[in-house]
Amino acid sequence: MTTHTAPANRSDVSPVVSMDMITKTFPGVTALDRVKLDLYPGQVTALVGENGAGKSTTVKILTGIYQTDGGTIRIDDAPVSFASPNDAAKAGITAIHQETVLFDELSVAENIYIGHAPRTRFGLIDTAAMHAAAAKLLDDIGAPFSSHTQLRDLGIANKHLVAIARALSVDARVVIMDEPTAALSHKEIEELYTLVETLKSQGKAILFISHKFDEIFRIADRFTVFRDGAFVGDGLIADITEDALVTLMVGRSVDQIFPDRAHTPGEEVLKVVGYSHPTEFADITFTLNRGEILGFYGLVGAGRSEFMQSLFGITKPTKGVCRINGEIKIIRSPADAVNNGIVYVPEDRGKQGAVIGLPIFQNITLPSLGRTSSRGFLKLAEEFKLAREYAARLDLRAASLDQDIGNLSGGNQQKVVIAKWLATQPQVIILDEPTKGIDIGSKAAVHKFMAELAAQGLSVIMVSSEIPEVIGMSDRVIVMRDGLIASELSGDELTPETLVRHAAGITTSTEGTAP
Amino acid sequence: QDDVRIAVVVKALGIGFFEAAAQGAEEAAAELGNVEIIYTGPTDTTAEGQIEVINALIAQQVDAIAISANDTDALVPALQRAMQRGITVISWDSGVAPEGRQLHLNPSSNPLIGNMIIKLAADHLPDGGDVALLSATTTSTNQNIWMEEMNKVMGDYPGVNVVATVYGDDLADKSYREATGLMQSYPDLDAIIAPTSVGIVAAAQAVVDAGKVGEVNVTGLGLPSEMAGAIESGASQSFAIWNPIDLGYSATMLAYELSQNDIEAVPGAEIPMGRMGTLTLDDSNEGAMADPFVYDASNIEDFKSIF
Amino acid sequence: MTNTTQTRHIPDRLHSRAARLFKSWEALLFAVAIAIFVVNSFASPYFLNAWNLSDATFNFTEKAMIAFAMALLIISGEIDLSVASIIALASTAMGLAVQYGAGTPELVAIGLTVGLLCGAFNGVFVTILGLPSIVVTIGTMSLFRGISYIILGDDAFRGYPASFSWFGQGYIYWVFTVEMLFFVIIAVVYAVLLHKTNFGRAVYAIGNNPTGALFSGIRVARVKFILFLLTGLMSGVAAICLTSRLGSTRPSIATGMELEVVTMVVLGGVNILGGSGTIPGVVIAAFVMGLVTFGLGLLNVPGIVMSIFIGLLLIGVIALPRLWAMVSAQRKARKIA
Amino acid sequence: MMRHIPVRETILASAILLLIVLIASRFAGFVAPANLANVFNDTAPLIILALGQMVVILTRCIDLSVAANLALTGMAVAMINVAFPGLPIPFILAIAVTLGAMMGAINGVLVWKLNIPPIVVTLGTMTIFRGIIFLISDGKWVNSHEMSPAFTGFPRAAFLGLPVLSWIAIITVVAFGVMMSRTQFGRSIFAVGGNPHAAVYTGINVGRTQFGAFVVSGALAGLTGYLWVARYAVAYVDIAGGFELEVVAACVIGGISIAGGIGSVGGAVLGAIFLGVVKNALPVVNISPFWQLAISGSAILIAVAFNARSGRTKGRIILKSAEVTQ
Ligand SMILES: Nc1ncnc2c1ncn2[C@@H]1O[C@H](COP(=O)(O)OP(=O)(O)OP(=O)(O)O)[C@@H](O)[C@H]1O
Ligand SMILES: Nc1ncnc2c1ncn2[C@@H]1O[C@H](COP(=O)(O)OP(=O)(O)OP(=O)(O)O)[C@@H](O)[C@H]1O
Ligand SMILES: [Mg+2]
Ligand SMILES: [Mg+2]
Repeated sequence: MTTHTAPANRSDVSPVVSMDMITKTFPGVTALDRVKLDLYPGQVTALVGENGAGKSTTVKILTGIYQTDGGTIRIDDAPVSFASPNDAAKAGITAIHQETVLFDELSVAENIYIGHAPRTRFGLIDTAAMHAAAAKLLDDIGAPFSSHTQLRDLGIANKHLVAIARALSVDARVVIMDEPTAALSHKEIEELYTLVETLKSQGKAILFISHKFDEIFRIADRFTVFRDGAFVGDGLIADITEDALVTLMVGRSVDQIFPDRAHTPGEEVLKVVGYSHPTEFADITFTLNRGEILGFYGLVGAGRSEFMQSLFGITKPTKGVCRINGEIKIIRSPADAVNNGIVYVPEDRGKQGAVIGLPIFQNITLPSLGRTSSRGFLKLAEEFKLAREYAARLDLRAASLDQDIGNLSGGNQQKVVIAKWLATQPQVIILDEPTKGIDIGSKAAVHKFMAELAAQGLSVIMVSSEIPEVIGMSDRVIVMRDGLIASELSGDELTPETLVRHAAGITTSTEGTAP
Repeated sequence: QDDVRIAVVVKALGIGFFEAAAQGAEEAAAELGNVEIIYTGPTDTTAEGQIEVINALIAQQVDAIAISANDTDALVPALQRAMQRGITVISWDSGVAPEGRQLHLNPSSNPLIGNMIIKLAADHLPDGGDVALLSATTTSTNQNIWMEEMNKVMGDYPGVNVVATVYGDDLADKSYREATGLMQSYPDLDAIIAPTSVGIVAAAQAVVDAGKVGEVNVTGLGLPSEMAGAIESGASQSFAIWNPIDLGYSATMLAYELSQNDIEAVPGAEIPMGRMGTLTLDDSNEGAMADPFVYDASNIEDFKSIF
Repeated sequence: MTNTTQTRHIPDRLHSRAARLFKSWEALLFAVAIAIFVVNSFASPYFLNAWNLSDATFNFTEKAMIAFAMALLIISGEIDLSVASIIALASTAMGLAVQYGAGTPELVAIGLTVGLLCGAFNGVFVTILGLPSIVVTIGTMSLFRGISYIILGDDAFRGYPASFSWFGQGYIYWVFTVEMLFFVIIAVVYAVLLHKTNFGRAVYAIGNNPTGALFSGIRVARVKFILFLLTGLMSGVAAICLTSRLGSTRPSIATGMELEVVTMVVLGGVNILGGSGTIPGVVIAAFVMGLVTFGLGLLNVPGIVMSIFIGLLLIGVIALPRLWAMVSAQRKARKIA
Repeated sequence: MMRHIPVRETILASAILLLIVLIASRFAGFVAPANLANVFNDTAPLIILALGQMVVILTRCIDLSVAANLALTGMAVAMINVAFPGLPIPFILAIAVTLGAMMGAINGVLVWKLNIPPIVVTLGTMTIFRGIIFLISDGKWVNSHEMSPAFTGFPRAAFLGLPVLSWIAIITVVAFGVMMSRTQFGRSIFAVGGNPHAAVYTGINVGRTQFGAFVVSGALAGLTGYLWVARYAVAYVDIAGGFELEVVAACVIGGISIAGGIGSVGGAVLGAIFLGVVKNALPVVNISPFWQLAISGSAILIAVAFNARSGRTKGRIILKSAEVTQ
């Protein structure tokens, strides 16, 4: 493991905020393991890492939403602890969170100022002053709407601008931006850059989180890299190349972890032609063969999950057909999809995957009840038999089969969800971010298992934002960007750099093939 | 020997009229010596509530049930079961269908009451005029009968027109609203007849609030204690009521006679009821206790502290 | 693939069935029921009498019939507040039919059909239009009873055929009433439906996580629609029994019963937010409520005072375990500190 | 800008106007200012309670105990008045508001600290409060002649042509207008109901806000309790029985989303007025009052279906081409 350490401070400024040995665990996951992070006045620090590396968790700790399990946070060298978001705000830390922390029923100005609105002499909210201040902020960031607009009337990009304005409404010393550009258009991104420059010139410390390397190299002064909840390095942007940063971020040696598999694609199982949706995706066309693992790569929000859910019958496509084994099938509901041998392991495990509250064995048999019962009457013995079989196949770790699935770790929950679908003996299994937020051990088990499934002739679609996983597991990869297929890659084209470039839409001259 | 237990079941607990009746029942019990009164009823005026109460009374094997019913028919099965278990059942004030009781004690005779309520209004309308009825619930047995009897004698009061009948459900707020609605819909209204003690008070209040004292006369059946204010303000010239104390007294006496003295309730029978004389049963085993009594400014002071 | 040499063995169950039963809500409730029974026997000499206990069952049998269907509906995360109004409408329809000379079989058919139709009406609003069931059924609660008022106004329907009285006043054998028989049959049917069938499993899955259930291939809307139908149907059955028992129909029939049904269900350990609960729990809750009202009734305690007990029971049985957990957690924290 | 006109409220207001015009066409007297003032006065308690309920519903709770709270407070102040006829009205008002707020606080604590679902809590307290009325009053009524003239006179005393009862409703509406739009608490209520998860991020305590909502609802129920008892000059166990559902209905018709976060003071007031107009109009236009229940039921269904349709959130847009056409 290469650990990059920062060279001795070139400037003699000391950090405003300094986090050290910060640890944070959730049931089943260690999100942060003794990480460190320093933020300097007048400088932009980029926090880099794969999905689930612990970046947003760090942000939530800094803003008082989560409390640490260990480690210290210092502001101007004095140790602090934040019991609530208000404490952090008082200490001068403000953030644009990755999730939208906004309220549809309030106006733009109120969203910006909720909790710290200017007051009149009588203690009432001074709406005039609030709107005036909000209008100025919106103007500063070039927002094309009025402070009186109801938030619900704004599109997702404009909502993001409101979140930015909210963060700037506090007179803060530290401004945190967690993927602020993810939903913004080119023009708005440029305006954001200008704003960052202004903040820098005011001497504010900025933490900037982004998956887009062009952006990082353009505005960041420093970087810190996390990998799987651990600190792997930091330093000055000027001292590092894009490639070196990617290596630092991705880190592990890919071949060691992912199982080797003999690649023997069979006949065509699934063919999707021209699947479209009014707002989410368009013209999705591809084929899937027996025993193949087809990767779907893209940046967060590229529309992969939307498409997969439409294939699974959750949303209806406006056009397009789907053939299974050559026959056209119309899938109106997940039940239809399951009957046709298509199953989907969703990305949002807690909400869509596991039925938390039901025991493990009932989760496993839920879609297979038709087989374990007779004339609609349950047969518990049969259910346990089926559950036992698949729990064993997936090497599930649990105290008992009638334990609530909610008490399992993320990785084991994921195994139950996969077991549930395998028990239906499907033809095509769609895995949406199958290893998102699960620990390394469970990850390896899931990967090994995917390879076994493909070897047995099951066709796998794997949606993943994790580059090593995509490269390590897929026979072919479809890259999506903004709801469209950007390219299809296989063999030697499958390198981290090409994937990142195609997904981000960067056309560079280093490679001859522009997407 | 154990006390004779007589259950006095009322439409709902807490209504002044029935509290007074309970007082009469206790008076009868004291007079008889070996009688225990169980005064009970639901807290809202529903048949279902009364059925639960009746079931509990059957279980306690009371000797007699004297009930003022919320529903003529719905109580019949429960009361029939009581009779099968050897309990004497009579109804009073508001009756039960004949198959559900041994006899029914009317506070007064229905024709007399029907005539009385319209007469009270007509007495103050020498030149005729428009009157409206504010009744209790649509299902109240006795209110419906009285209004029927009233309609039969309308010919005796030329010039007096009944323009509307509304229902206040024996709820103060609803009665108030209905009375207000009447005055709006019929600006020339001369009198509101409310043959229910809840409705008459609410109507009087509505008349006072609408500033129509002197224009609209509220009359009907009410309790002196509750109507004293209305007589004083002039919202009501006069109203009538029988004495609920006497009613409770008589009902208890009748129940005792039937259950202890082997008197049979058959048409034509004359059953003693203590100081109130005797009750003579008609073809449907009903009898009337006494004439209604009229209260006005001249005598209200004497009665308002009694009931 | 299957690593037969060393598969980790996961036991099916950690605790025996008896151990789980002992710690369950039903056991707690059963103890409460026994306690009330004992207290009642001492408090009133009339309590331990077969005929009296038989009469007392009328206090809960009709409500319980609906409560079983309502339990499934609440477990699935929905609620139906219109049940009492469905009774009113079904009873009115039967009363209307009597005026045109309908006999007992027709009356039963009409009662059940109206119940089903009302359930379907609720179901359409909730599952097809996707509206919150609490609001929809507050609306239909007024609408259904309102229709009864329009039809009946200040009138009452009576004159039900003599044979019709069998449902609410008949006895099967000795002190055992027809309603008790219905109660038992319906309890068994719903216990089997909820605990022993695929449908019941789907109900639990939907209640715990409707999205997860949908993503597991369960036809969520269809299941919910069926649950509304069942609740409507049971209201129809209760309408037949209650109408038969009263021998007449007025639009105010069964007023306020919906809240008693919901109370019974929640007291039976069904989570009002959906996902958990059992039919045996509701059965015991029905007895608890019946025993409390009957016992207090024997002491001539007014119904409204009884309802204080029910209200305290409702909040108490949920609050006490939570209070206990909070207190013990605090004590633990203090020990550590 | 079209956006600033609240669509829901405009439609509801038009529906009410249309209704009034229809009634006027059959009975001109209905639109006489005096009569309209009367209708408003009649609806005043519903308006006040609907505002309290609105606050609770906005925070994703429900308060089924309002009517019982009203009745218990009403009985309590009536009995206090009987015992101490000389007690000035401001005291009575203070007692009523405090008593009501205390009952609201009981609901609020059970929801906030013990995390019991609001519907269970208020279903329980509803029956308990009713029962307590019976216990304290022994089931007896307090009648008008037992109350002091000042006690019964207050809500009906006329001021600038309107009874005090109407004025209190108007003041409550204005106060709520200010509270909901101009105070931290008011805005927090929308935030908590609209997005509880995000509310935590902005430092708002969700449980405490819900507690506050219950206290407000309780205080208004207490206030209405006194007004009700004084206006109808009678107090007994069953007053305002079942009124909680009418209050919830007014909110639903007024477009307050039962899922929380969506609604307005104007909506709640209009919802209450709609029901008030219907209730007062039926006897006037000679439609049997038996139609009232069915009409308000249908109004609820239509309103909720309509609000759900208009409130459907726009989805996220990924496709660049789709974004352009939007
Ligand atoms: N209107 C919206 N506003 C914000 N986020 C949304 C909205 N609609 C959907 N999302 C979320 O954005 C995320 C990304 O969208 P989607 O899943 O379609 O794209 P993706 O390419 O699969 O991205 P991911 O890598 O997150 O899976 C999803 O988790 C989705 O739930
Ligand atoms: N509230 C929570 N409960 C349980 N696990 C959590 C919670 N929040 C975060 N995690 C887990 O902690 C880990 C770090 O998550 P975090 O959101 O910080 O990642 P990230 O670096 O921001 O990723 P991304 O780039 O996708 O935003 C993940 O494994 C995640 O699943
Ligand atoms: Mg993140
Ligand atoms: Mg996705």
